[in-house]
Amino acid sequence: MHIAEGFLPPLHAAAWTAVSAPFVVHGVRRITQITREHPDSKLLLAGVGAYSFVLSAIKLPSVTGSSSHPTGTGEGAVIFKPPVMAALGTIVLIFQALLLAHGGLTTLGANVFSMAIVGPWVAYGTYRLLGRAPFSLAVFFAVALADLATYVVTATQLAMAFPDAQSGFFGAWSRFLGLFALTQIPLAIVEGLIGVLLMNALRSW
Amino acid sequence: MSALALHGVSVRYGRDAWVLRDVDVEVVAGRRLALIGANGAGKTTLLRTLSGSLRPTAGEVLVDETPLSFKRTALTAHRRAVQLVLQDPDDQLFSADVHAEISYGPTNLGLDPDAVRARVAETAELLGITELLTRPVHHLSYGQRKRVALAGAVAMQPRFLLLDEPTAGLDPAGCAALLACLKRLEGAGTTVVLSTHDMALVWEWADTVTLLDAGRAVSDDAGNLLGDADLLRHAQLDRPWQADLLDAAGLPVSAADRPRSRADVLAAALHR
Amino acid sequence: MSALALHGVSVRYGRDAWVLRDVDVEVVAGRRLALIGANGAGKTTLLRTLSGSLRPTAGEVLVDETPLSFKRTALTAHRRAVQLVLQDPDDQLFSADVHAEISYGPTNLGLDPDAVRARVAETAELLGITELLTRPVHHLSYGQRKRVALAGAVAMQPRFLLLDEPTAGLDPAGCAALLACLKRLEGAGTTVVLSTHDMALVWEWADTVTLLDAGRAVSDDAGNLLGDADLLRHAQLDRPWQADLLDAAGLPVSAADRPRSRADVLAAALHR
Amino acid sequence: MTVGARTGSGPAIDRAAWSNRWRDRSVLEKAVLSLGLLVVAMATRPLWLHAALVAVCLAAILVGARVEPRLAARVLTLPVTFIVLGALAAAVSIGHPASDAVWSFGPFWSAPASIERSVETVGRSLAAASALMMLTLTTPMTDLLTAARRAKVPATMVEIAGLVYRMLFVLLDVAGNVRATQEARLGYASARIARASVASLLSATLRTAWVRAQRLGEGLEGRGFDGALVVTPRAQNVSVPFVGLSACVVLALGVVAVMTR
Repeated sequence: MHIAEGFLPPLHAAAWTAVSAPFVVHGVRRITQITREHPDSKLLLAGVGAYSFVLSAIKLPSVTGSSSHPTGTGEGAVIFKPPVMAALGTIVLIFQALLLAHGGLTTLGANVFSMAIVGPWVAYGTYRLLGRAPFSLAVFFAVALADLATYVVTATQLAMAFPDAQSGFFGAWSRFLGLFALTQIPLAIVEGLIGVLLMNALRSW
Repeated sequence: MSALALHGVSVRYGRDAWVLRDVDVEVVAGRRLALIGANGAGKTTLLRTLSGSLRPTAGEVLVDETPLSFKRTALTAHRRAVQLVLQDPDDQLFSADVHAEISYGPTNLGLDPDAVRARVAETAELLGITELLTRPVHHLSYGQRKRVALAGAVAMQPRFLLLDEPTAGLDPAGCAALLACLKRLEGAGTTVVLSTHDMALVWEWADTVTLLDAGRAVSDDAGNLLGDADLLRHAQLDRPWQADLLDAAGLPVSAADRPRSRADVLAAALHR
Repeated sequence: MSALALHGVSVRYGRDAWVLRDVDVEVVAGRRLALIGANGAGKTTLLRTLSGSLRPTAGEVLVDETPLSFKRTALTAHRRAVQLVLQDPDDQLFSADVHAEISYGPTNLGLDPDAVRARVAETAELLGITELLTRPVHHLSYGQRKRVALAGAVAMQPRFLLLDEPTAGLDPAGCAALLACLKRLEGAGTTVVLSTHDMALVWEWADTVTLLDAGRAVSDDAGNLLGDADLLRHAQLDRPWQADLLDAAGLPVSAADRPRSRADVLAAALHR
Repeated sequence: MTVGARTGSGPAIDRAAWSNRWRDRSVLEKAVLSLGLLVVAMATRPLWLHAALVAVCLAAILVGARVEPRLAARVLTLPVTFIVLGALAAAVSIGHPASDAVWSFGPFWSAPASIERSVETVGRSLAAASALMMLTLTTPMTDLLTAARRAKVPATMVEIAGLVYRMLFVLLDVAGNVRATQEARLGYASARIARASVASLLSATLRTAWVRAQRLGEGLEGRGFDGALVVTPRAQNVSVPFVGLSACVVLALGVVAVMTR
């Protein structure tokens, strides 16, 4: 779920950019290091980035509206580790902002934090925690929880920017959570199910 | 008589130029139709329109003289009857192994598992790929992948099979094997339409030819159309060598009973 | 005499079967070499070995009779002299910007930006794609993308240009335009090697033919090799129709001064 | 026929970027105007000034760059759903209405400050989105990437982004074709079948991404690829009058924005 261009007040936009920057810089260093050792990995990373972008253009079944966040960051984090996804996810989010008008430059920091940092870390952490569980179960929870975490973070970011006149942050938070629950919870479940089918297919070749 | 047809079909993508303009095409059951035209003339678009996967901007797709409504149930029936195989097999193969790929359509038709397995075995037998069934798709050669993609469509047992450049990239032996497959399918009652750049193949194979030139279509008996050097030149195509040879030998090219095989053409031209 | 050659080259990928076995090939400057063989016979592997992008498991790549050392500097020099264009342009085009794509090689040569731009302009002119320079690759047709991929190699001004199936997927007009381009390049001193399934094209174009059959190579004058029906049949290839026609007309097929163009072949066969 | 891309495919913004009248203007010219107005939009408070900013951007897009109006309209309305829904959620409180409530209906009500804040947010968001779109609708991605390289963005990231941009069209095409094939074989007839179909579509697309990337690597190796993808872009002249005029417009609106805060 992308926060639209200009939606966050200037201070919030700047703050989230500052929060995300170190993660992205670390990811960029990591990628630079990897590509120096293996030049061909540049092409593979680009392939994964292009894939992630293309997936946001594919309509998922039984969900109203298409998923607009870079799908596959959860699966990507399991395969490539979160720092790489922070940098790669940033590229994909910039492409979505520029080519699809999903998100924007001023909200890039906030969107990177929810989708390219928190999402991948939750996916990776869940997958590692469920290391002894059946593969399908671990993947399902990794992907679904990453989706849910992304959505909770976005609601938090909005609630911090727009606290309720009376009930403050928590009033606004429950409202933003409720507003997007309608689309995001079914989406998380469907993506989790598809993530399992996808990772099983990947393992088979 | 015609079983599958386009009537007054025009197609454009968004606000780009028209790809097809007021096209009429008739696919007659049991007659081989070859679709020819330069790159970008609209061949793939025409095949997509026939298959129901592309709704024309204007005009109608007719099945047994009934216009296709593009409603869900009508489309489902249409897709059972008409299958399209794309040029690049990699645009079409989406399963991990060959068996899964071929069984996809029959499973969606709602057949029970045993019937699906029987259908897959039968299709693989027909196309000579039985020994590939247990192999992963990405380990196959280009020619093998083309045959598996074809098998996925054939397993639907369509009345009409549309093939976009089926011989492109195949070696002569691969082409011969493909043509033999198509002959067996025709024997089982399937009508085949194919598009190709290989004019010599069109001469040998086709009964009827539809020529696309900048979005407009001309159809005729293969002999007549392939003999018309001016028409072909205008469409940026070459005449098949067979037509040139018969012409140079002073023989008529348009004859409905034209010699088709290479041996027959050579015999006709040299022993006049 | 030979300027680029393989000597006793064998190639296998990992522990799979041998793709090339003890192959000798000579590319003589100024002579057109066509590479033929069934799908999977090793044509692409042979071209990649010649280009230096694949190090053979055994044997040597010779440039002006000096074995290639596969050290960094030697490889760099080799790539200035030998350029390979792959069959599928999408395997080669890494930039969406046509100008940037063509500039890649010259930029790596260390030319200054103005010289690079001049080289790009000149190459585009030569291949007739000047109007494509400002268009994104994803708006180009297949034939146009093939020409851009070719331009990327030509911009290196190599002595040897290796083309893998350059005419596959092109319509007759596209083939004719490509052959005209190659003729201009030959005029500028480039030697062209191409692989193809189109036997009629080989007859018209080639001076020398190398036939690959299950990893083994046979080279001969084009007339001799294309006339040898047994050899071709064993390699799962067809004889070109020109050879069949001359043969049927009782004319020798192996002649070094064989009629090449369609008109000449027909004239020779019919007015014997 | 064409093996790959169908002409005219891809995102609408991309099509506009390659076909408008400002296409060959240098990135610097358009960036000064677009990013300048984006900063002004963020600093602006009154709605009328946001409206004025949107008007300036629309004039640049429609009159200056001659982007086709229907295309521009479609693109400009893309973020509207989020903006409207989000602003509504920020404006409406739930619970017992406060004494200064502007309106109330059951448990729903709004405080004047919340409404004011939402109006400002909608204005800021629309103005900022239009400013950014002025750049994206008129500038091909390859030009932006060249500019990013000049601006010292790490070369590795610029090169990966360039490869992503090239490959995404190849993948869009394959994904579209696989989807059409699956539909033709009745793969979206029920929710359960559809889910399996989407999963195999996704894995086929990923496999294509992987295979394509490997083959591209092999293709580049033959051209001397050793890690870097340095190219020479076309020469672009910077129009000083255009930059000057843009700077004046941005500065003037910026001064008004600061004075009206």
